[in-house]
Amino acid sequence: MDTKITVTIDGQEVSADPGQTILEAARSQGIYIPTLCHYSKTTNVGACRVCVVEVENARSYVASCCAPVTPGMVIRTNTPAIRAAQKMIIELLWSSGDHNCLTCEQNGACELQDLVYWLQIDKPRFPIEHHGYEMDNSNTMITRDLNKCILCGRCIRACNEIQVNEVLDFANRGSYAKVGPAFDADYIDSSCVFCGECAQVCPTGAITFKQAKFAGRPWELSKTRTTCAYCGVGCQIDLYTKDNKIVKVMGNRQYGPPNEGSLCVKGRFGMDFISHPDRISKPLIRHQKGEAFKEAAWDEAYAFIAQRLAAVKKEYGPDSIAGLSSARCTNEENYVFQKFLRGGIGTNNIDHCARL
Amino acid sequence: MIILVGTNITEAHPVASTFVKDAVLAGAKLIVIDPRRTDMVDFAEMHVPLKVGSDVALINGVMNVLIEENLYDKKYVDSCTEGFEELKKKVMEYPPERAAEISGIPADTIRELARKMASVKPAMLMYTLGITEHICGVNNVMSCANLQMLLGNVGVECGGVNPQRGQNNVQGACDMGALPNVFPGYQQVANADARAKFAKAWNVKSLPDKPGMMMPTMMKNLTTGKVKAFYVFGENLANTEPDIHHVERELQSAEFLVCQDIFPTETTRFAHVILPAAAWSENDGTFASSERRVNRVRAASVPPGDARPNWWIFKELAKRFGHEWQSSSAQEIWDNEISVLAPSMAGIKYARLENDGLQWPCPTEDHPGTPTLHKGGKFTRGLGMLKAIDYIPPAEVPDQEYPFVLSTGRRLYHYHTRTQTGRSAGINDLLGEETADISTADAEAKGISDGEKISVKSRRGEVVVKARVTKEVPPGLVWMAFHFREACANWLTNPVYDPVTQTAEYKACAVRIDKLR
Amino acid sequence: MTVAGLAATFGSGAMTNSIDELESTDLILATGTNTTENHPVIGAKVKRAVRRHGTKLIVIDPREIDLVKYADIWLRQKPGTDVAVFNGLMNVIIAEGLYDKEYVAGRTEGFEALKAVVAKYTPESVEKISGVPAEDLKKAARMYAQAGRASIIYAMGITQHITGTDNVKSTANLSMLCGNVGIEGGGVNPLRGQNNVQGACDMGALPNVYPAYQPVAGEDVRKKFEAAWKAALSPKPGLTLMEIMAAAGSGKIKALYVMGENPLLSDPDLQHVAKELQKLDLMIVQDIFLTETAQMADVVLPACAFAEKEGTFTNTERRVQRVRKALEPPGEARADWEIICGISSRMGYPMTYASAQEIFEEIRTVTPSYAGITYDRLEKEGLQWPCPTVSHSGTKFLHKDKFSRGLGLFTALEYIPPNELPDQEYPFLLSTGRVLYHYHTGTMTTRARGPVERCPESLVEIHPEDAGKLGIADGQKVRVTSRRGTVEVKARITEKSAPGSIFMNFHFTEAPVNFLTNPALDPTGKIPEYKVCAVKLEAA
Amino acid sequence: MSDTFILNGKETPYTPGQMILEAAKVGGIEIPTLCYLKGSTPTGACRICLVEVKGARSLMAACSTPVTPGMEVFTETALVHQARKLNVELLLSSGTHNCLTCEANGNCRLQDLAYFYKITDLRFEEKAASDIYPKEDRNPLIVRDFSRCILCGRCVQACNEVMVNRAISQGYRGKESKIVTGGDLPYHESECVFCGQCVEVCPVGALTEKKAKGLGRPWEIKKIRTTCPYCGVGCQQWLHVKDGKIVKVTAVEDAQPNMGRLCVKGRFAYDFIYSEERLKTPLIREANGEFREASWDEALDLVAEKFKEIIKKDGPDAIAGVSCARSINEDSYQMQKFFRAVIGTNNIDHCART
Repeated sequence: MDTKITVTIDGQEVSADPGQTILEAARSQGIYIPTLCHYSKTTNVGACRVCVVEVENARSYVASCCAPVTPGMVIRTNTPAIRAAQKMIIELLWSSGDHNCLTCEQNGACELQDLVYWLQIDKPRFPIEHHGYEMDNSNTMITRDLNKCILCGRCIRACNEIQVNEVLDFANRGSYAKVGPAFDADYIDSSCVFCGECAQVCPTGAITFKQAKFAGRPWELSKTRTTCAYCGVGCQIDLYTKDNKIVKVMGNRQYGPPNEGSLCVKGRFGMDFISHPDRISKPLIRHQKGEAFKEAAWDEAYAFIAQRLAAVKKEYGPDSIAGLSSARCTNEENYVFQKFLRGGIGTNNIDHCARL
Repeated sequence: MIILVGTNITEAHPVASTFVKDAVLAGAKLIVIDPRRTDMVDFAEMHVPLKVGSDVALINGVMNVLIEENLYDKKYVDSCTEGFEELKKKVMEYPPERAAEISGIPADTIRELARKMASVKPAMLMYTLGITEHICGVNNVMSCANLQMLLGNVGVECGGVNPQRGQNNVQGACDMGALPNVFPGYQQVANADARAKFAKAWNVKSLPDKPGMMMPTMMKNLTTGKVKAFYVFGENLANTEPDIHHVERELQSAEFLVCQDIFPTETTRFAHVILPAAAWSENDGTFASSERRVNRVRAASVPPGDARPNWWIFKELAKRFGHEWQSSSAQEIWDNEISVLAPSMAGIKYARLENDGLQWPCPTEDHPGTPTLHKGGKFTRGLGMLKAIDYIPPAEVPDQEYPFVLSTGRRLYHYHTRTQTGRSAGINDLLGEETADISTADAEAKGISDGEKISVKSRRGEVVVKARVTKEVPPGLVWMAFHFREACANWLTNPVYDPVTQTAEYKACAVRIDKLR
Repeated sequence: MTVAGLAATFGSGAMTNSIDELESTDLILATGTNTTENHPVIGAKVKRAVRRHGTKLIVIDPREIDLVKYADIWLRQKPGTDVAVFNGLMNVIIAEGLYDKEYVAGRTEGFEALKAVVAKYTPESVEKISGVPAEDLKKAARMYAQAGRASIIYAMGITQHITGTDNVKSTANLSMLCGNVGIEGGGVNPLRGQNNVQGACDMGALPNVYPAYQPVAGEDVRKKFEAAWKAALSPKPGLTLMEIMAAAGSGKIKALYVMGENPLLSDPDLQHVAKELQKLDLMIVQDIFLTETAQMADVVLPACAFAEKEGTFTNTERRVQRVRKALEPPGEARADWEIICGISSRMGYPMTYASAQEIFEEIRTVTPSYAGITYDRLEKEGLQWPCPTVSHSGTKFLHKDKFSRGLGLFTALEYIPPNELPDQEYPFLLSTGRVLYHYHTGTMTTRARGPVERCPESLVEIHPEDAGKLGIADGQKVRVTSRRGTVEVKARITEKSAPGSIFMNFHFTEAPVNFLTNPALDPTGKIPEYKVCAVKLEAA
Repeated sequence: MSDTFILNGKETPYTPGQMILEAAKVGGIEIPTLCYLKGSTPTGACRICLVEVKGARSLMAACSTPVTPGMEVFTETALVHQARKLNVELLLSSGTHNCLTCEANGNCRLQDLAYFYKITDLRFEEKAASDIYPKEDRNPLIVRDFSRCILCGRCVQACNEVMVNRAISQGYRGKESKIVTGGDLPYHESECVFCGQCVEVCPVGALTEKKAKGLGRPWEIKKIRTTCPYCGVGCQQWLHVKDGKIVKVTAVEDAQPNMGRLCVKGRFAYDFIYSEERLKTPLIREANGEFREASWDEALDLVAEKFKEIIKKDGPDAIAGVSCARSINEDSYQMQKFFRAVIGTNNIDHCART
């Protein structure tokens, strides 16, 4: 069993696990170190260098996401020099592309913007590079605007290390570097399966949810955590809604199991059905076989059913009635339904599609 | 029409002033009666710069004209008031010429003023401490009331006599019975029924029937030994009360002084125990504004350290006397006690205060509250009482040794003794120190230039303060505020009081000013 | 099927272990599960385990699914030969002495009988039945037995056979043989197809059990529920879904109440089902859309979708999780529980719950495995049953130290071929299942822009060899016919399925594959054999 | 009744003299605007509220066009949409409107409109930095960033028509246009009394609160309604709170008594509560005259004991108390109850007189 080691962070003695990074050790103490490329459960790559800290006796600043703590290490996270370095890094990232939030869907949920605000940067010192990349608007789900990409590589690691779909990678080098599927294809022409993980992890507006565009700014949305309605994994999802419509769906990363923040294409992009015009919104009754449905009030429908079921039960006995419950309804509903058939009707003819 | 008397509204109640200014822009007429040329004069049709403390004489003069020239609202006076004959008799002793002599306002101007006032209806009269902070404060208030009743302006929308309260919850403190003679809702302690009701509600055998001391009496009695223990909750008496040297001696002589506050103040220096309280934004509760509106106050942050809500402190203290008080939140105190015990607030419950608050009287839970009191000339006491009032000069008037009148008040950027505004970033940058405002004429005569440090001295003390040479003050007047400790006007002010309310005469005392060597 | 198979073997029918454990176990055996398409988030975990943790992966599947890319060994058996394959694996393990003798001796019973039967299934004989090369089988057997902790995951590829229950029991046999049940990272793990299959079973939406699998035939159990529900209860187990359909056809069932299911697209031999349903006096359907089934109903009641109501789902790893209301329902739609209560009350059996939470509180009192779960406790993460008390932290994996039924039961099983195999007239073997972009009968996903963009219509997967023989080009319409019906659908030429086998999904009402499927049932689990039937194929 | 007009095809009542914008609002149609300020003279400056009026030769500004009987108004036609979008785009080119460094990000009407009209690129070139007046932030409270100013004039209206402080006005002409104080002086050298109403009404990031800078974006903030702790007017305020800290105070719009207005103290003098000088623990004076920290129990026990002693020796009237005219009603109530019911004296008063 490894024993704890002691390091000093911002003058505070901190006990850390060997092998822990400086970033982890600091965060466990509630010390804030900004990050951009870091994404938990993926490899630390030290790409953005926003997480730099001073380590006594080190020759240069250290990227805290990659550097493990060593016994007796003396670390400073908040010196003026570190802040100046972070400002420089953020200003460089800012100038590396088109980061005007006015026309960015990610405005209000952008980690680059957060850091510009946090560091109180007024204007970038460097000229803005205009790449002129074309937008990938090829599909209805994910929009890519590489002009807003800061090459942090999170999408790549999400695709390869979290979802293991192995679609995204870096291409080219230096200032021509960009991320994308093989052969720089559009998403729709690639092996992408549209889990949307890349858009969920993107810290800027480079990869965004297309259907959420112009559907509401982050601060106008309400968030409700719920359980996905598709397969039996029970992914924890956050529904972002506005004006009684779902704007986007994100995996809930706050709590671990079962999905630890990941989703699949159905959970992510398969929620349109809820506000589909085909939804039934009123009870429908067919008074005679062969007739068309007529809209009815609830009371009428209840009365119709109760009277008809009672008649069947009276004439043929309770076992002439059967109920199919639903593997998509909640536990409470399944419970109530079987209780109704067993307690209310008096039959055990209750089953559901468990076998499908 | 709006009549402002003794109120520098743009500085003391800036938001209220915007509504007055809006009204003027929309065509309302404005009359400003104030010794100083306040900002509102810019908007006024008429400015009446009366001598400090001559309000009764001036108003009597105006009423003389109104009656003489038959300009008053006879119908209203007949049907809604009593005491007109006595009033008339008294007012007849103040022909404009006499009033002019006392107030320094020419007789013709007084006539013009009276005619103007009578020409527009309704007219709203607003006053603040310029009226009340005199030994004749009550008389001043009653004079204002006389005037408005005579003009038929009481009990109508956009009329009335409207004091603006100086502190945010003066109204509420009064409503709550933080007064020596009344229980919450102005129920007299001398009234046996009221006492019985409260004794039952508070679960005690009896309650004292004798009205208690007012604050100046309390303080005086600290030195006589009649008051041994003094409990000061949230007030900085060592800065706010006149004649600080004397006040400090009084506080010093308290056998046991308890202070409950959010900051150490000049007063807490004398305490034996200091209890740290939660501040405004750390409390849930209610304020009552000048217009009797009960508004919600909500907690937005947590108190520092061990500081606690004031109501909790009192509850805990009561427990040590064997009293177990039930209510354990401001809401419970209000909903279960105050609104149950004070009939005028019976209809006010927290649930109803979510939005714009409610104005008492609000006797039942379906009552919408009362924006205008005395509506239709119906006074709380039945008929409005017109009172004959005589002019009394201020207790201390200029003489050879102290040839200037000192008047005091507040400035826009600060509040009271600056415990709050002095600790808010940026506000001090806007106004960082006290000044003595003097007229250009006096400055010239004394060879004082703007910004120069001068000495201001009264029979009670002396302060060294920057001179601010301004057209706002008339010759012979020195004007100061009490926001800053060092140059606080209260080192100089005169501890004499209105006999009824024991309000001190902050607005008038005699001083001299001298250039420093 | 799962409940029948695992309950008989272990005493409890559910995923024995947790999803989370897959990522760090030593070996995963995936059989009859196209995980990356049907449970993509679990699929990612399997891939992550392989790529990032060095976990070994054995895939046993007739189709060349995505996971094959990640597998150390792929055993491509003929559809429906699973029992033989598993017997073959066990044959090797026992013959080579690789099984966990201590575990078998201490925690199981029935080993000798098993040993006797599997002895017949030598790798060579299994190769003949299943087409799996004997050498590969041996390699896989050794790899599984020597892996340390090994987890088996399976889905409908195992259960949707007339031998579904046997298949499930076979996986259990193998797992127990190597001491993998009751340890972290091991177990037999059915991946449930629908979001709340587990919960519906747990809640007693099954004809033979009350909530928490308490048998309706049990006298004490029935008394308990009669007291709790204040009603007289029938001691006779009811009919299963397919039996209900048949009984409707024979006139024994007069009224059918369907809550949120669409049997008219999901059940096998649909045309027959439709005829059966037609005979009902009364059919009530409660759903969010006017499904194929709803269109046949006498009364249709509009229900809330999951995002419009409060409640709980129980996922495949027995985790009870909250469902929360994020939206207002359209029009007058109501939550299903509310509708049921409304009708029940009108039938003289009042149910007056004010909220889903109130129902859950009642559930706790009659469902021992849920007794310790409360809505408050579910605020953050869900809880995995059994959770008998409010201080219990839930159960990550089952059967630790002891099986629910005491000893684990080995079942000696013989291979039985599928009910209908290709012949001259119907020379192709049809297997059915799902695709990544859709769900079940498509009511939800065919109304979502993204999934429809990716997969707008049904496809039949045909091997290039067969396509060549029949002269069918990619994208061409083909006619698929079985003894029960015909559908037309576009061809997708792919090597995913073996020559002679074709694959279709059941998501699209336009190409209802269940016109073709065989309603032959597993005798215990009553699950139809969706995975194997005989069809013929021609260009349309 | 005769006073109706046709709004998007629906007969809608109005009051004579009402502008289209106001009448439409009453009729349930919200017409977007940047410059309109309720209660002041409409200026028609921003041209966002354009509507189509049947028979009119061009689109009309709804804020300054009075309704006439039977007038037919369309607020959502393609033409209207197009014109409004164009005007938003033109406004976007009036300065530098990158929200990345704007304190108003998330609370900006121009940004709202750009989003609503789905503007994805800037069609017109932004004003050159050299043509923009330098930022003014030398005063302690208000930052004036002219690169964000769209010259809508709401601040001028608020200053002159609402607060009537008459400190600012529209100055210069054409390209040189600027909102100026008298003599174009910085705020703190001008007539400005720092009521901050100009900041309150600024629809963009041209006028922002210096003290709030960097303390939290609108979406990180919770708004809590309360009553101002200063004079007796009882202004209704929103406390903008992030992580339990007040970062800014604004007025509650349309609420009695202040109807969306505040003064310098109400708006800017809230941070005293965070002063380090706050009393944080009970203090008891030692024999040597110095205070020492004490627990609540100790302090309250001491007070109770001393009071009991005095009551016993000198009677309850030897104790007097002054309540606080700034604290909440419930506190004053508790105190007078304590004095009357527990101590047994009516010696309870407060500073009502100052």
